[in-house]
Amino acid sequence: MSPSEFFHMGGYAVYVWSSYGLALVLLGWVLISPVFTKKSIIKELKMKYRQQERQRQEDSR
Amino acid sequence: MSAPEQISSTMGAFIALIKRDLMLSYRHRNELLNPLLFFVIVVTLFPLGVSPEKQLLQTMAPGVIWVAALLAAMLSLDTLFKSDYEDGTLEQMMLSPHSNAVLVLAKIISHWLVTGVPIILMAPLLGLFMFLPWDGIAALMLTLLLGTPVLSLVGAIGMALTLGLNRGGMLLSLLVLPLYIPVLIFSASAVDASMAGLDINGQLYFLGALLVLSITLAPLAAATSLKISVE
Amino acid sequence: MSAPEQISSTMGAFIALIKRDLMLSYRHRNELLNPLLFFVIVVTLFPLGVSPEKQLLQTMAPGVIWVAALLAAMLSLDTLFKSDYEDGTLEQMMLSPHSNAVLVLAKIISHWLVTGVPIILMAPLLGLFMFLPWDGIAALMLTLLLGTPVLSLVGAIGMALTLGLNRGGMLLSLLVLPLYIPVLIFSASAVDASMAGLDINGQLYFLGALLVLSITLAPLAAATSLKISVE
Amino acid sequence: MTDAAAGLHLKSISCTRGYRDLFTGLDFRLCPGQALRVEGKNGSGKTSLLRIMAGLAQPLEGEVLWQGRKIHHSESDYFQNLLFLGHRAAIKFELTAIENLCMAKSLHGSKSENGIEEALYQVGLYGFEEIPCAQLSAGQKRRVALAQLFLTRAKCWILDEPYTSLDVNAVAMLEKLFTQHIDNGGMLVITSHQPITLQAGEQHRLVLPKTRLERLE
Amino acid sequence: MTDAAAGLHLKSISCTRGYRDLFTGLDFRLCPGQALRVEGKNGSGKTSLLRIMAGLAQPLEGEVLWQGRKIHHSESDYFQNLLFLGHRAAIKFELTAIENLCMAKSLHGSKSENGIEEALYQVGLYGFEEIPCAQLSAGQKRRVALAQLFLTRAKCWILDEPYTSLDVNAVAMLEKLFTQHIDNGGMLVITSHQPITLQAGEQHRLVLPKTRLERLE
Amino acid sequence: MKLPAIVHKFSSPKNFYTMSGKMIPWFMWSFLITLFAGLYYGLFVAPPDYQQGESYRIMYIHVPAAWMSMFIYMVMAISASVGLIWRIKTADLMASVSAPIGAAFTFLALVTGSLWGKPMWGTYWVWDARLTSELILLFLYLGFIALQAAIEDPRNAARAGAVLLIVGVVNIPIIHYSVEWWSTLHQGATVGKFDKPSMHISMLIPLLVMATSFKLYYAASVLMRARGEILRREQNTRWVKEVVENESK
Ligand code: HEM
Ligand SMILES: Nc1ncnc2c1ncn2[C@@H]1O[C@H](COP(=O)(O)OP(=O)(O)OP(=O)(O)O)[C@@H](O)[C@H]1O
Ligand SMILES: Nc1ncnc2c1ncn2[C@@H]1O[C@H](COP(=O)(O)OP(=O)(O)OP(=O)(O)O)[C@@H](O)[C@H]1O
Ligand SMILES: [Mg+2]
Ligand SMILES: [Mg+2]
Repeated sequence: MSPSEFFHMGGYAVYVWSSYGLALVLLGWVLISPVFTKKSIIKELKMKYRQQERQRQEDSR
Repeated sequence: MSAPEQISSTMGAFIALIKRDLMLSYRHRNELLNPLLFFVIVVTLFPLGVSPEKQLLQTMAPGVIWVAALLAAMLSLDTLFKSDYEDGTLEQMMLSPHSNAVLVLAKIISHWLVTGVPIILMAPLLGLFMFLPWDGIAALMLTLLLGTPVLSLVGAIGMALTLGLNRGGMLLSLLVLPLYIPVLIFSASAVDASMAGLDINGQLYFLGALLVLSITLAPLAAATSLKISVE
Repeated sequence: MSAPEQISSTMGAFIALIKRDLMLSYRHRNELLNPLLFFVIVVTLFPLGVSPEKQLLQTMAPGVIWVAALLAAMLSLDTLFKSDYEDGTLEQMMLSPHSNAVLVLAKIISHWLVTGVPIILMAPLLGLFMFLPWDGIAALMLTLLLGTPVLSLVGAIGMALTLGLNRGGMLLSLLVLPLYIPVLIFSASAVDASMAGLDINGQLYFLGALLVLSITLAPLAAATSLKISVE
Repeated sequence: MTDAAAGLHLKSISCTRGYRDLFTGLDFRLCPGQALRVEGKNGSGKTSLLRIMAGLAQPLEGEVLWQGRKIHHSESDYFQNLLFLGHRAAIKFELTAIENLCMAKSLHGSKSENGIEEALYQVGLYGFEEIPCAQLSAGQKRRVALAQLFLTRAKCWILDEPYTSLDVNAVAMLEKLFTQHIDNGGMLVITSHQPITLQAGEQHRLVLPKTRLERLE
Repeated sequence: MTDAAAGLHLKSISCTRGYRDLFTGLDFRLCPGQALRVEGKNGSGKTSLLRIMAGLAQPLEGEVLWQGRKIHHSESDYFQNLLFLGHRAAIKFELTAIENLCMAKSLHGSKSENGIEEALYQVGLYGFEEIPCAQLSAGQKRRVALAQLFLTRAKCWILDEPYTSLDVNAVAMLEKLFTQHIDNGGMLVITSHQPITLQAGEQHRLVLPKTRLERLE
Repeated sequence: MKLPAIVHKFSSPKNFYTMSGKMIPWFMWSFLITLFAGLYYGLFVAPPDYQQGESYRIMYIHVPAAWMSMFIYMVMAISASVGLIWRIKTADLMASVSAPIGAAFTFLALVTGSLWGKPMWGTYWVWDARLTSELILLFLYLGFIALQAAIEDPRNAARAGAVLLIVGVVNIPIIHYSVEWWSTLHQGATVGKFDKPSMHISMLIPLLVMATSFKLYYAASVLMRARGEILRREQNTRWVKEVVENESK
């Protein structure tokens, strides 16, 4: 089977490849996005804890 | 309190609640008619928006009437728990010594009495208006009789879930419509079948099963969700 | 304050109000999508309730899509003044030194931006889904572009009138739908005509005229009614 | 009942709202014939505590016991003896004062309808019984809700800022009622930013968020 | 402005609500540097009077004048100088305190955004600026609304039970502010069932429904 | 019914966080291996179908995705009930973080199904029972996600979500049996019938490999999501503070 034959998919290329493409993009995004979310949560929490620390110091003064 | 006393007192609260809700609807007499009017208006929009042709209207009739009934029932859900929630009555209901599911059932019943029943009674007229034959009208009324209580019951769950949320109105439709769809499909297909002279027992059994299922489950589910919403 | 200063300060309030309303919608991101979802759901109910046949769906499409848009616009009116009324913001608006009609217009515009615009953008997809040809889709979008602002504007008057009334939601539909019907009829017939290859300028002129009329009149009328409702 | 388990028992209750710790490890026992005044600045957690006591909210940790049993296990018994009035008055604006109280009564499980007019008279609403509550003033609406106190046989009253919108006469009338209730072996939990003067009974004061508890008099 | 017409003038105002006469022939003139305390039992018509003064309701008879002109003819001028806070606080629960105050400011026609954080600090909401107001306690919500008093340049303040839900610190803070406002030539109309102690200015007391008017101190 | 204390201890958020951290790489690697094996067999080794030609290769996405859409829903419903009854925080958490993954698979099944429908049935969409009930499943997922987003307090969100999930379970048998209950365009069960498999073994094996791969994907992905969400929900505990502080910038 030649590569061009393979990509042609017996005339069904549009349907087959768009299915596989969508699956790749969608599932890829669903897999990767929590990495970003976790990073931003950690950043947020770091800021919050720092703020709390400052507040506590102010209170004790 | 002893057990039988407790039961009779719960029955008392059940009846008092139905009575009060009906009285409230009566105080808002003009709104008593509102779901009904909405139902009528939606149905009459179709000859205007689509086409006044007899053949087409007759084909569309079962679907359109049922969609209108469904939307009317859904929109009238707003009156089910909202005002009780806002003025704190719901808190008091949750704090009452009676079973919450029973109280919720009372509210659902009075809701059906003021929204479902008028729709059922109005349906034949709209059927005629859409050139539905008599067989079709009979099937329409039967399906409405079995289906509208399901709409109220399932709607109560959705309403209870979205209650605490600001402007939950539209979220409600997202939650509730998917569950309404089976009712719609079966009812409309029953009316269609009856017009074609076919047997509609299958659909009616299905609707009946849904009704029994939702009567047993919905008050419990709604009561649980209300507890969450109140918190 | 001098006159030009007054005007610029009113402009400031106008923009601040639009910004705030958009921000509120953004805070309720999931509800931002709600009128849209309702629109989609209503349209998808028809193939379910009536019939999935291509020919029939195509005939019904313009009417169904427009009825759905109309209902979505109408129901989303609830978010227009209600919460402002309940928490007293409306009182403060009426007490502000700016022209009330301008402030009301700001609210209407932001309402249209979050309900009308998404509907317009979604319409082509639903048109395809109901087997509408490209001509029909173009006409559909044009009519929606002219028609949905009218729905928001006219709806604002109805909402303002029914505001003080408890559970005015359904009364609202009664007041507003008759005014919506001309928009529906002309728009649906425009889409039909375009599918038949006919000229649709007449209908578009009519819709345009309605739009101009309601832009000039509705804010004033709504502001006046609001004053009454607040009292 | 005056045994060891009688009354309402808070066992090391903690509460967090929106990631903000309000109080932790709160321990307290309210016995018949006692009153508890919950005090604290705005936002210190009074309402949150009262809602936990009434079983309307779950504490983050700890538990609330009634007669020695968790309130969620003895629901029916606790709720028969509980009267909770919060910031929202549970008054339907479309109904008259009498109709509102009728409903409240049957929700709480007492059936007789007499006494309602008497109670309305007590709270100074004579002549307003048959008017829809929408047409009452802010203070009059609160009075309708408070009339429940004259009707109930509940032992445990939990009242969140009951003096809101009330004029001095109404406050005096309430204080007399509270004193009576405690003298008769009732329990009272109350918050208010106004001074409270009860003539009788054992009174405790809980200051939030420090959860400092002290006995008055 | 200290001419004869300055201030807010009530000319033989009568008010009826639901076929019940509340008061008739009320005449009063509030000049710069004066405070008016409206008192009366629950349901005596305080809120009704204040809403008439603010132009939110029409009196049955009589008229309200601002600087000698009917308020409905000088709307913009009157409303630029008016700040009314009623039973409902006009606070959006979804917005933060800062966003709420921003909106209130631009509604009242002042544009600068600075000062808002300062005002929130003054009402003791430091640390709560960026939280949606839904998550504030009853008293904290009221404080957000009251922060407007620190922002406005309005001359005439009409406040209906501003002390509702506020703790003692907040009340003291408000009273200091009121005293300042009057000293600076402002006007104040206020109701409250709690005692009000202002240190300065000319104070009047109006008792409803008798429409008895007296000068204090 | 009471759960033994060990279950609670084992399922504590802290424990879950550390355990899941160790498990993720295993799931990730086995997912990737099965994925490449499945794709290789599915695209290169398996012969074209004698009726459908090459277009049937969509099956290797469509069918596993459709299975996952139902499987994840059931996982959510069960873990939400467990959370509701025994108040186990991690069970609630699993339900709420699974939703986007389930919705993605449902969407994928719908889109690949209609992409397959065009060459096979001549249309992208028909209102038949299987397709409709799958669409309803998507709405259920979206409703659940919207509900979670709308409720601030995670405990309340979990309880409300559990009610919705349990009510929606009715839909799952409808999806599965719809092809038998109503006459539909859609394919009947072809895989489940092992006694008389109506699919050639060389086509069946890649399908099963892909299905395994998708399950592993779900495991890895849900754990990753759960770890982030745990940090947010437990942000007031000491151990989260330590974790966050130790996290390098
Ligand atoms: C939008 C269109 C479609 C949707 C929503 C859809 C949905 C589904 C669902 C939910 C399942 C899993 C059923 C179960 O396990 O109980 C499934 C399985 C399957 N689908 Fe589709 N499908 C669609 C179109 C198609 C088309 C066009 C074909 C092929 C002509 C197809 C072939 C299959 C096959 C072979 C199975 C496996 C059946 C089994 O062994 O259980 N589907 N589909
Ligand atoms: N919407 C209404 N329709 C008819 N009557 C009303 C309405 N609102 C109030 N009233 C009546 O008007 C009278 C005065 O009400 P108002 O709210 O002005 O009293 P208030 O002095 O503010 O009392 P409070 O101290 O309780 O706030 C009351 O007797 C009440 O019954
Ligand atoms: N729905 C909520 N979500 C998150 N946090 C909340 C919520 N409601 C209140 N809070 C926070 O909880 C704290 C306590 O609130 P609570 O209502 O219990 O106070 P309170 O003591 O009753 O105050 P007040 O005297 O003002 O009535 C406040 O700091 C508030 O910010
Ligand atoms: Mg409070
Ligand atoms: Mg008042």
